[in-house]
Amino acid sequence: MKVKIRLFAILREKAKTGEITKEVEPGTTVAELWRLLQQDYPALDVPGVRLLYAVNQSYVGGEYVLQEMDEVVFVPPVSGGSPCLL
Amino acid sequence: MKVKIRLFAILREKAKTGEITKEVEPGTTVAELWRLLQQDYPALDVPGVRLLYAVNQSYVGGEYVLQEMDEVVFVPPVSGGSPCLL
Amino acid sequence: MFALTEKPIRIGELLDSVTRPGAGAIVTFIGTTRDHNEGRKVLALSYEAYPGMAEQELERIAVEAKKKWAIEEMAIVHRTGRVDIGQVSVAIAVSAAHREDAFAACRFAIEEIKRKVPIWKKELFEGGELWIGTQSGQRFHTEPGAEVLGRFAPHSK
Amino acid sequence: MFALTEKPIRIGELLDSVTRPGAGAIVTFIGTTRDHNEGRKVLALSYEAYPGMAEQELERIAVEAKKKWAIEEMAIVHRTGRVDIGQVSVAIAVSAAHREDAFAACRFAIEEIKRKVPIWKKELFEGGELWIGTQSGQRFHTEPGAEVLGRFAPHSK
Repeated sequence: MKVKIRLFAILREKAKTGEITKEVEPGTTVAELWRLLQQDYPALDVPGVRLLYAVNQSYVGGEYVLQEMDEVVFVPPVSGGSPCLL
Repeated sequence: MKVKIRLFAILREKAKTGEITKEVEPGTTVAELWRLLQQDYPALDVPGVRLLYAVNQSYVGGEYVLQEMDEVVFVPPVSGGSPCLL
Repeated sequence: MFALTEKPIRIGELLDSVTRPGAGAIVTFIGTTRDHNEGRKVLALSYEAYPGMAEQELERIAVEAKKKWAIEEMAIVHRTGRVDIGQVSVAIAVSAAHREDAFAACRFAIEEIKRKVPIWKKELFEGGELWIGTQSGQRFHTEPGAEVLGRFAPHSK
Repeated sequence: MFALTEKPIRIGELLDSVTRPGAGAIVTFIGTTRDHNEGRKVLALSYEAYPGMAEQELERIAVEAKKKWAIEEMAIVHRTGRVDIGQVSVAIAVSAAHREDAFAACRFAIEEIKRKVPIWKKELFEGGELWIGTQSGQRFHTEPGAEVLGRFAPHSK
Protein backbone atom coordinates (compact mmCIF):
# COMPACT_ATOMS: atom_id res chain seq x y z
CA MET A 1 0.00 0.00 0.00
CA LYS A 2 1.39 3.37 -1.01
CA VAL A 3 1.17 6.72 0.77
CA LYS A 4 2.42 10.09 -0.34
CA ILE A 5 4.49 12.10 2.12
CA ARG A 6 5.12 15.81 1.71
CA LEU A 7 7.83 17.57 3.66
CA PHE A 8 8.03 21.30 4.34
CA ALA A 9 10.41 23.80 5.90
CA ILE A 10 13.07 22.31 8.16
CA LEU A 11 12.02 18.73 7.33
CA ARG A 12 12.23 19.37 3.59
CA GLU A 13 15.69 20.84 4.00
CA LYS A 14 16.90 18.04 6.26
CA ALA A 15 15.59 15.28 3.98
CA LYS A 16 16.68 17.20 0.88
CA THR A 17 13.33 16.38 -0.73
CA GLY A 18 9.79 17.66 -0.54
CA GLU A 19 7.93 14.59 -1.64
CA ILE A 20 8.32 10.89 -0.90
CA THR A 21 6.14 7.97 -1.93
CA LYS A 22 6.42 5.12 0.52
CA GLU A 23 5.18 1.54 0.62
CA VAL A 24 3.67 0.64 4.03
CA GLU A 25 1.87 -2.35 5.54
CA PRO A 26 -1.90 -1.99 5.90
CA GLY A 27 -2.69 -0.95 9.50
CA THR A 28 0.33 1.32 9.83
CA THR A 29 -0.41 4.44 11.88
CA VAL A 30 0.83 7.90 10.99
CA ALA A 31 3.07 7.93 14.09
CA GLU A 32 4.62 4.64 12.98
CA LEU A 33 5.15 6.07 9.50
CA TRP A 34 7.14 8.90 11.04
CA ARG A 35 9.47 6.42 12.76
CA LEU A 36 9.84 4.42 9.55
CA LEU A 37 10.65 7.62 7.69
CA GLN A 38 13.31 8.54 10.22
CA GLN A 39 14.98 5.19 9.53
CA ASP A 40 15.07 6.04 5.81
CA TYR A 41 16.20 9.63 6.48
CA PRO A 42 18.26 9.81 9.68
CA ALA A 43 18.66 13.58 9.08
CA LEU A 44 14.99 13.97 10.07
CA ASP A 45 15.87 13.20 13.65
CA VAL A 46 15.89 16.89 14.62
CA PRO A 47 16.24 17.30 18.38
CA GLY A 48 13.77 19.34 20.41
CA VAL A 49 11.09 19.74 17.78
CA ARG A 50 7.51 18.62 18.17
CA LEU A 51 5.41 17.55 15.24
CA LEU A 52 1.80 17.53 14.31
CA TYR A 53 0.39 15.08 11.79
CA ALA A 54 -1.84 16.04 8.89
CA VAL A 55 -3.50 13.60 6.54
CA ASN A 56 -5.30 14.80 3.42
CA GLN A 57 -5.02 18.39 4.64
CA SER A 58 -6.49 17.89 8.11
CA TYR A 59 -4.79 17.39 11.45
CA VAL A 60 -5.04 13.87 12.84
CA GLY A 61 -3.78 12.10 15.95
CA GLY A 62 -0.76 9.81 15.84
CA GLU A 63 -3.03 6.76 16.07
CA TYR A 64 -4.60 7.49 12.65
CA VAL A 65 -4.41 4.36 10.46
CA LEU A 66 -3.14 5.12 6.98
CA GLN A 67 -5.19 4.45 3.88
CA GLU A 68 -4.04 3.84 0.33
CA MET A 69 -2.77 7.04 -1.34
CA ASP A 70 -3.19 9.22 1.77
CA GLU A 71 -1.28 12.49 1.58
CA VAL A 72 0.68 12.74 4.81
CA VAL A 73 2.37 15.88 6.11
CA PHE A 74 4.51 16.04 9.20
CA VAL A 75 4.05 19.55 10.52
CA PRO A 76 6.99 21.09 12.36
CA PRO A 77 6.34 24.17 14.56
CA VAL A 78 4.46 26.80 12.55
CA SER A 79 5.32 30.45 12.09
CA GLY A 80 4.48 31.65 15.58
CA GLY A 81 7.58 30.10 16.95
CA SER A 82 5.49 29.20 19.94
CA PRO A 83 4.56 25.72 21.10
CA CYS A 84 3.37 23.57 18.26
CA LEU A 85 0.25 22.09 19.74
CA LEU A 86 -3.11 21.42 18.21
CA MET B 1 -13.44 92.12 30.59
CA LYS B 2 -14.21 90.18 27.44
CA VAL B 3 -14.12 86.44 26.73
CA LYS B 4 -14.75 84.58 23.52
CA ILE B 5 -17.17 81.67 23.63
CA ARG B 6 -17.34 79.06 20.88
CA LEU B 7 -20.26 76.70 20.58
CA PHE B 8 -20.27 73.38 18.75
CA ALA B 9 -22.71 70.67 17.78
CA ILE B 10 -25.96 70.64 19.73
CA LEU B 11 -25.09 73.87 21.58
CA ARG B 12 -24.32 75.70 18.35
CA GLU B 13 -27.63 74.57 16.90
CA LYS B 14 -29.62 75.46 20.02
CA ALA B 15 -28.03 78.90 20.34
CA LYS B 16 -28.17 79.43 16.57
CA THR B 17 -24.64 80.81 16.69
CA GLY B 18 -21.13 79.38 16.91
CA GLU B 19 -19.34 82.31 18.45
CA ILE B 20 -20.24 84.79 21.18
CA THR B 21 -18.15 87.54 22.74
CA LYS B 22 -19.28 88.25 26.26
CA GLU B 23 -18.44 90.90 28.86
CA VAL B 24 -17.88 89.38 32.31
CA GLU B 25 -16.78 90.64 35.74
CA PRO B 26 -13.18 89.85 36.70
CA GLY B 27 -13.20 86.78 38.96
CA THR B 28 -15.99 85.02 37.06
CA THR B 29 -15.47 81.25 36.83
CA VAL B 30 -16.14 79.19 33.74
CA ALA B 31 -19.05 77.43 35.50
CA GLU B 32 -20.58 80.82 36.31
CA LEU B 33 -20.13 81.88 32.70
CA TRP B 34 -22.17 78.89 31.63
CA ARG B 35 -25.07 79.94 33.87
CA LEU B 36 -24.84 83.52 32.61
CA LEU B 37 -24.88 82.23 29.05
CA GLN B 38 -27.97 80.15 29.72
CA GLN B 39 -29.72 83.34 30.85
CA ASP B 40 -28.83 84.97 27.52
CA TYR B 41 -29.75 81.84 25.55
CA PRO B 42 -32.48 79.89 27.32
CA ALA B 43 -32.39 77.36 24.45
CA LEU B 44 -29.06 76.14 25.85
CA ASP B 45 -30.86 74.59 28.78
CA VAL B 46 -30.77 71.13 27.22
CA PRO B 47 -31.98 68.50 29.69
CA GLY B 48 -29.90 65.47 30.55
CA VAL B 49 -26.63 66.54 28.99
CA ARG B 50 -23.38 66.90 30.86
CA LEU B 51 -20.73 69.37 29.84
CA LEU B 52 -16.99 69.67 30.05
CA TYR B 53 -15.24 73.03 30.03
CA ALA B 54 -12.30 73.88 27.80
CA VAL B 55 -10.36 77.13 27.95
CA ASN B 56 -7.77 77.98 25.32
CA GLN B 57 -8.00 74.43 23.94
CA SER B 58 -7.46 72.56 27.20
CA TYR B 59 -9.96 71.03 29.60
CA VAL B 60 -10.37 72.91 32.88
CA GLY B 61 -12.50 72.47 35.99
CA GLY B 62 -15.60 74.59 36.59
CA GLU B 63 -13.73 76.64 39.17
CA TYR B 64 -11.33 78.05 36.56
CA VAL B 65 -11.27 81.88 36.81
CA LEU B 66 -11.60 83.52 33.42
CA GLN B 67 -8.92 85.80 32.02
CA GLU B 68 -9.25 88.58 29.45
CA MET B 69 -9.76 87.17 25.92
CA ASP B 70 -9.91 83.54 27.01
CA GLU B 71 -11.42 81.24 24.39
CA VAL B 72 -14.06 79.19 26.17
CA VAL B 73 -15.72 76.07 24.79
CA PHE B 74 -18.52 74.19 26.49
CA VAL B 75 -18.06 70.60 25.42
CA PRO B 76 -21.20 68.49 25.11
CA PRO B 77 -20.83 64.69 25.01
CA VAL B 78 -18.30 63.73 22.36
CA SER B 79 -18.70 61.22 19.53
CA GLY B 80 -18.63 58.08 21.62
CA GLY B 81 -22.11 58.66 22.82
CA SER B 82 -20.88 57.40 26.15
CA PRO B 83 -20.59 59.38 29.38
CA CYS B 84 -18.87 62.67 28.86
CA LEU B 85 -16.36 62.62 31.64
CA LEU B 86 -12.81 63.82 31.76
CA MET C 1 0.05 62.04 12.04
CA PHE C 2 -2.86 63.42 14.05
CA ALA C 3 -5.31 65.07 11.76
CA LEU C 4 -8.85 66.01 10.95
CA THR C 5 -9.93 65.77 7.35
CA GLU C 6 -13.01 66.51 5.29
CA LYS C 7 -11.88 64.07 2.60
CA PRO C 8 -11.98 60.25 2.57
CA ILE C 9 -9.33 58.78 4.85
CA ARG C 10 -6.52 56.93 3.06
CA ILE C 11 -5.56 53.94 5.15
CA GLY C 12 -2.41 53.32 3.11
CA GLU C 13 -0.95 56.68 4.10
CA LEU C 14 -1.80 56.05 7.72
CA LEU C 15 -0.05 52.67 7.65
CA ASP C 16 3.02 54.13 5.95
CA SER C 17 3.25 56.77 8.65
CA VAL C 18 3.63 54.15 11.41
CA THR C 19 5.73 51.57 9.55
CA ARG C 20 9.09 51.18 11.28
CA PRO C 21 11.96 48.72 10.81
CA GLY C 22 11.71 47.84 14.50
CA ALA C 23 7.99 47.05 14.33
CA GLY C 24 6.71 43.50 13.89
CA ALA C 25 3.04 44.39 14.28
CA ILE C 26 0.63 47.09 13.20
CA VAL C 27 -2.89 47.09 14.60
CA THR C 28 -5.48 49.41 13.13
CA PHE C 29 -8.94 50.39 14.19
CA ILE C 30 -11.27 51.76 11.55
CA GLY C 31 -14.64 53.18 12.47
CA THR C 32 -17.25 53.07 9.71
CA THR C 33 -20.80 54.34 9.45
CA ARG C 34 -23.18 51.52 10.31
CA ASP C 35 -26.62 51.34 8.72
CA HIS C 36 -28.45 50.84 12.00
CA ASN C 37 -28.28 52.09 15.56
CA GLU C 38 -30.58 51.32 18.47
CA GLY C 39 -33.40 50.35 16.15
CA ARG C 40 -33.03 53.34 13.86
CA LYS C 41 -32.23 53.08 10.16
CA VAL C 42 -29.15 55.25 9.80
CA LEU C 43 -28.59 57.17 6.54
CA ALA C 44 -25.27 58.84 7.37
CA LEU C 45 -23.27 60.34 10.20
CA SER C 46 -22.00 63.88 10.35
CA TYR C 47 -19.02 64.88 12.45
CA GLU C 48 -18.17 68.29 13.81
CA ALA C 49 -14.85 68.99 15.53
CA TYR C 50 -13.27 71.73 17.57
CA PRO C 51 -10.27 72.30 15.31
CA GLY C 52 -6.94 72.70 17.04
CA MET C 53 -8.00 71.17 20.31
CA ALA C 54 -9.20 67.97 18.63
CA GLU C 55 -5.81 67.28 16.98
CA GLN C 56 -4.04 68.20 20.20
CA GLU C 57 -6.14 65.73 22.18
CA LEU C 58 -5.46 63.03 19.59
CA GLU C 59 -1.74 63.58 19.96
CA ARG C 60 -2.08 63.56 23.74
CA ILE C 61 -3.61 60.09 23.51
CA ALA C 62 -0.52 58.89 21.63
CA VAL C 63 1.79 60.41 24.24
CA GLU C 64 -0.14 58.66 26.98
CA ALA C 65 -0.15 55.34 25.09
CA LYS C 66 3.62 55.52 24.62
CA LYS C 67 4.00 55.79 28.39
CA LYS C 68 1.85 52.74 28.96
CA TRP C 69 3.02 50.38 26.21
CA ALA C 70 6.15 49.69 24.20
CA ILE C 71 4.84 51.04 20.92
CA GLU C 72 6.81 52.50 18.05
CA GLU C 73 4.33 54.94 16.55
CA MET C 74 0.66 55.90 16.55
CA ALA C 75 -1.31 57.82 13.97
CA ILE C 76 -4.95 58.95 14.07
CA VAL C 77 -7.09 60.60 11.43
CA HIS C 78 -10.71 61.62 12.00
CA ARG C 79 -13.23 62.72 9.41
CA THR C 80 -15.39 65.79 9.73
CA GLY C 81 -18.58 66.43 7.81
CA ARG C 82 -20.91 63.83 6.34
CA VAL C 83 -19.78 60.19 6.29
CA ASP C 84 -21.99 57.77 4.38
CA ILE C 85 -22.71 54.11 5.21
CA GLY C 86 -19.59 51.96 4.99
CA GLN C 87 -17.29 54.98 4.81
CA VAL C 88 -14.49 55.53 7.31
CA SER C 89 -14.99 58.10 10.08
CA VAL C 90 -11.88 57.42 12.13
CA ALA C 91 -8.72 55.40 11.61
CA ILE C 92 -6.03 54.58 14.15
CA ALA C 93 -2.79 52.75 13.38
CA VAL C 94 -0.30 51.58 15.99
CA SER C 95 3.03 49.91 15.34
CA ALA C 96 5.02 47.99 17.93
CA ALA C 97 7.77 45.40 18.16
CA HIS C 98 5.22 42.96 19.61
CA ARG C 99 1.55 42.55 18.88
CA GLU C 100 0.34 42.62 22.49
CA ASP C 101 1.39 46.26 22.83
CA ALA C 102 -0.07 47.25 19.47
CA PHE C 103 -3.46 45.70 20.30
CA ALA C 104 -3.63 47.25 23.76
CA ALA C 105 -2.60 50.73 22.63
CA CYS C 106 -5.00 50.71 19.68
CA ARG C 107 -7.90 49.70 21.88
CA PHE C 108 -6.94 52.38 24.39
CA ALA C 109 -6.81 55.02 21.67
CA ILE C 110 -10.33 54.45 20.36
CA GLU C 111 -11.79 54.41 23.88
CA GLU C 112 -10.00 57.66 24.70
CA ILE C 113 -11.12 59.30 21.45
CA LYS C 114 -14.72 58.49 22.21
CA ARG C 115 -14.32 59.74 25.76
CA LYS C 116 -12.60 63.06 25.46
CA VAL C 117 -11.68 64.32 22.01
CA PRO C 118 -13.94 67.25 21.07
CA ILE C 119 -15.53 65.70 18.00
CA TRP C 120 -19.29 65.35 17.89
CA LYS C 121 -21.40 62.92 15.96
CA LYS C 122 -24.82 63.63 14.52
CA GLU C 123 -26.83 60.69 13.33
CA LEU C 124 -28.99 61.27 10.27
CA PHE C 125 -31.62 58.56 10.37
CA GLU C 126 -34.87 57.80 8.65
CA GLY C 127 -37.24 60.24 10.29
CA GLY C 128 -34.87 62.68 11.92
CA GLU C 129 -31.46 63.53 13.24
CA LEU C 130 -29.81 63.32 16.62
CA TRP C 131 -26.60 64.44 18.28
CA ILE C 132 -25.24 61.23 19.78
CA GLY C 133 -24.78 61.40 23.54
CA THR C 134 -27.28 64.18 24.02
CA GLN C 135 -30.57 62.37 23.63
CA SER C 136 -33.12 63.67 26.08
CA GLY C 137 -33.56 61.11 28.80
CA GLN C 138 -30.22 59.40 28.09
CA ARG C 139 -28.79 57.97 31.24
CA PHE C 140 -25.14 58.63 31.96
CA HIS C 141 -23.08 56.25 34.00
CA THR C 142 -20.53 57.78 36.30
CA GLU C 143 -17.19 56.05 36.26
CA PRO C 144 -15.46 55.70 39.62
CA GLY C 145 -13.17 58.66 40.18
CA ALA C 146 -14.49 60.58 37.21
CA GLU C 147 -15.31 64.19 37.82
CA VAL C 148 -18.54 65.60 36.54
CA LEU C 149 -17.52 69.04 35.44
CA GLY C 150 -20.88 70.40 34.57
CA ARG C 151 -24.42 69.49 33.69
CA PHE C 152 -27.41 71.27 32.44
CA ALA C 153 -30.29 69.20 33.65
CA PRO C 154 -33.05 71.70 34.51
CA HIS C 155 -33.53 70.26 37.99
CA SER C 156 -29.94 70.80 39.04
CA LYS C 157 -29.98 74.57 39.07
CA MET D 1 -10.86 36.08 1.42
CA PHE D 2 -8.43 33.48 2.77
CA ALA D 3 -5.36 33.40 0.62
CA LEU D 4 -1.65 32.85 0.29
CA THR D 5 0.25 35.16 -2.01
CA GLU D 6 3.78 35.58 -3.26
CA LYS D 7 3.13 39.25 -4.03
CA PRO D 8 2.92 42.24 -1.68
CA ILE D 9 -0.32 42.22 0.28
CA ARG D 10 -2.76 44.99 -0.61
CA ILE D 11 -4.44 46.15 2.56
CA GLY D 12 -7.03 48.16 0.65
CA GLU D 13 -8.40 45.04 -1.02
CA LEU D 14 -8.51 43.23 2.29
CA LEU D 15 -10.48 46.08 3.89
CA ASP D 16 -12.89 46.24 0.98
CA SER D 17 -13.55 42.53 1.32
CA VAL D 18 -14.81 42.92 4.91
CA THR D 19 -16.61 46.27 4.59
CA ARG D 20 -20.32 45.78 5.30
CA PRO D 21 -23.20 48.25 5.76
CA GLY D 22 -23.92 46.67 9.13
CA ALA D 23 -20.35 47.07 10.40
CA GLY D 24 -19.30 50.00 12.56
CA ALA D 25 -15.78 48.76 13.19
CA ILE D 26 -12.96 47.10 11.32
CA VAL D 27 -9.90 45.93 13.23
CA THR D 28 -6.84 44.80 11.33
CA PHE D 29 -3.66 43.09 12.36
CA ILE D 30 -0.66 43.43 10.10
CA GLY D 31 2.50 41.46 10.73
CA THR D 32 5.68 43.02 9.38
CA THR D 33 9.28 41.87 9.25
CA ARG D 34 11.12 43.35 12.24
CA ASP D 35 14.82 44.18 11.97
CA HIS D 36 15.73 42.40 15.18
CA ASN D 37 14.81 39.23 17.05
CA GLU D 38 16.26 37.84 20.25
CA GLY D 39 19.46 39.79 19.80
CA ARG D 40 19.91 38.87 16.15
CA LYS D 41 20.02 41.43 13.35
CA VAL D 42 17.31 40.21 10.98
CA LEU D 43 17.73 40.75 7.23
CA ALA D 44 14.47 39.22 6.02
CA LEU D 45 11.97 36.48 6.72
CA SER D 46 11.02 33.73 4.35
CA TYR D 47 7.69 31.93 4.58
CA GLU D 48 6.81 28.50 3.30
CA ALA D 49 3.24 27.19 3.35
CA TYR D 50 1.42 23.92 2.79
CA PRO D 51 -0.86 25.15 0.02
CA GLY D 52 -4.46 24.08 0.28
CA MET D 53 -4.36 23.15 3.93
CA ALA D 54 -3.06 26.58 4.92
CA GLU D 55 -5.98 28.44 3.32
CA GLN D 56 -8.40 25.88 4.71
CA GLU D 57 -7.06 26.40 8.23
CA LEU D 58 -7.31 30.17 7.80
CA GLU D 59 -10.94 29.84 6.83
CA ARG D 60 -11.54 27.51 9.74
CA ILE D 61 -10.29 30.22 12.09
CA ALA D 62 -12.90 32.60 10.68
CA VAL D 63 -15.65 30.00 11.13
CA GLU D 64 -14.60 29.52 14.73
CA ALA D 65 -14.41 33.27 15.36
CA LYS D 66 -17.92 33.75 13.99
CA LYS D 67 -19.19 31.25 16.53
CA LYS D 68 -17.50 33.11 19.37
CA TRP D 69 -18.15 36.74 18.47
CA ALA D 70 -20.74 38.78 16.62
CA ILE D 71 -18.57 39.63 13.65
CA GLU D 72 -19.65 40.42 10.13
CA GLU D 73 -16.69 39.21 8.11
CA MET D 74 -13.06 38.14 8.42
CA ALA D 75 -10.35 38.06 5.77
CA ILE D 76 -6.79 36.80 6.05
CA VAL D 77 -3.93 36.94 3.56
CA HIS D 78 -0.48 35.48 4.24
CA ARG D 79 2.67 35.98 2.23
CA THR D 80 4.94 33.20 1.10
CA GLY D 81 8.55 33.61 0.04
CA ARG D 82 10.93 36.35 1.11
CA VAL D 83 9.55 39.32 3.05
CA ASP D 84 11.95 42.20 3.64
CA ILE D 85 12.14 44.50 6.68
CA GLY D 86 9.00 46.57 7.10
CA GLN D 87 7.07 44.52 4.54
CA VAL D 88 3.81 42.80 5.39
CA SER D 89 3.83 39.05 6.00
CA VAL D 90 0.27 38.58 7.21
CA ALA D 91 -2.83 40.76 7.29
CA ILE D 92 -6.12 40.07 9.04
CA ALA D 93 -9.21 42.26 8.82
CA VAL D 94 -12.35 41.78 10.88
CA SER D 95 -15.54 43.78 10.61
CA ALA D 96 -18.27 43.86 13.25
CA ALA D 97 -21.20 45.98 14.34
CA HIS D 98 -19.31 46.79 17.55
CA ARG D 99 -15.61 47.26 18.15
CA GLU D 100 -15.32 44.87 21.11
CA ASP D 101 -16.10 41.90 18.88
CA ALA D 102 -13.79 43.06 16.10
CA PHE D 103 -10.85 43.48 18.49
CA ALA D 104 -11.40 40.12 20.19
CA ALA D 105 -11.82 38.18 16.96
CA CYS D 106 -8.79 39.80 15.33
CA ARG D 107 -6.60 38.98 18.30
CA PHE D 108 -7.93 35.42 18.31
CA ALA D 109 -7.15 35.05 14.60
CA ILE D 110 -3.49 35.99 14.83
CA GLU D 111 -2.94 33.73 17.85
CA GLU D 112 -4.59 30.83 16.03
CA ILE D 113 -2.59 31.44 12.85
CA LYS D 114 0.63 31.30 14.80
CA ARG D 115 -0.53 28.19 16.60
CA LYS D 116 -1.85 25.91 13.90
CA VAL D 117 -1.79 27.13 10.32
CA PRO D 118 0.86 25.20 8.34
CA ILE D 119 3.03 28.18 7.40
CA TRP D 120 6.66 28.17 8.43
CA LYS D 121 8.98 31.09 9.01
CA LYS D 122 12.66 31.12 8.32
CA GLU D 123 14.67 33.97 9.73
CA LEU D 124 17.55 35.21 7.60
CA PHE D 125 19.84 37.05 9.99
CA GLU D 126 23.34 38.41 9.95
CA GLY D 127 25.41 35.28 10.28
CA GLY D 128 22.94 32.58 9.39
CA GLU D 129 19.40 31.37 9.04
CA LEU D 130 16.96 29.61 11.28
CA TRP D 131 13.54 27.99 11.06
CA ILE D 132 11.59 29.70 13.82
CA GLY D 133 10.21 27.30 16.40
CA THR D 134 12.75 24.61 15.69
CA GLN D 135 15.83 25.97 17.36
CA SER D 136 17.77 23.20 19.02
CA GLY D 137 17.26 23.44 22.74
CA GLN D 138 14.08 25.47 22.47
CA ARG D 139 11.77 24.73 25.31
CA PHE D 140 8.14 24.10 24.56
CA HIS D 141 5.44 24.89 27.04
CA THR D 142 2.53 22.53 27.20
CA GLU D 143 -0.83 24.22 27.44
CA PRO D 144 -3.39 22.55 29.67
CA GLY D 145 -5.45 20.12 27.66
CA ALA D 146 -3.23 20.38 24.63
CA GLU D 147 -2.31 17.14 22.99
CA VAL D 148 1.24 16.53 21.97
CA LEU D 149 0.85 14.63 18.77
CA GLY D 150 4.40 13.77 18.14
CA ARG D 151 7.94 14.69 18.93
CA PHE D 152 11.32 13.77 17.67
CA ALA D 153 13.61 14.42 20.55
CA PRO D 154 16.28 11.70 20.33
CA HIS D 155 15.70 10.61 23.92
CA SER D 156 12.03 9.90 23.41
CA LYS D 157 12.41 6.99 21.06
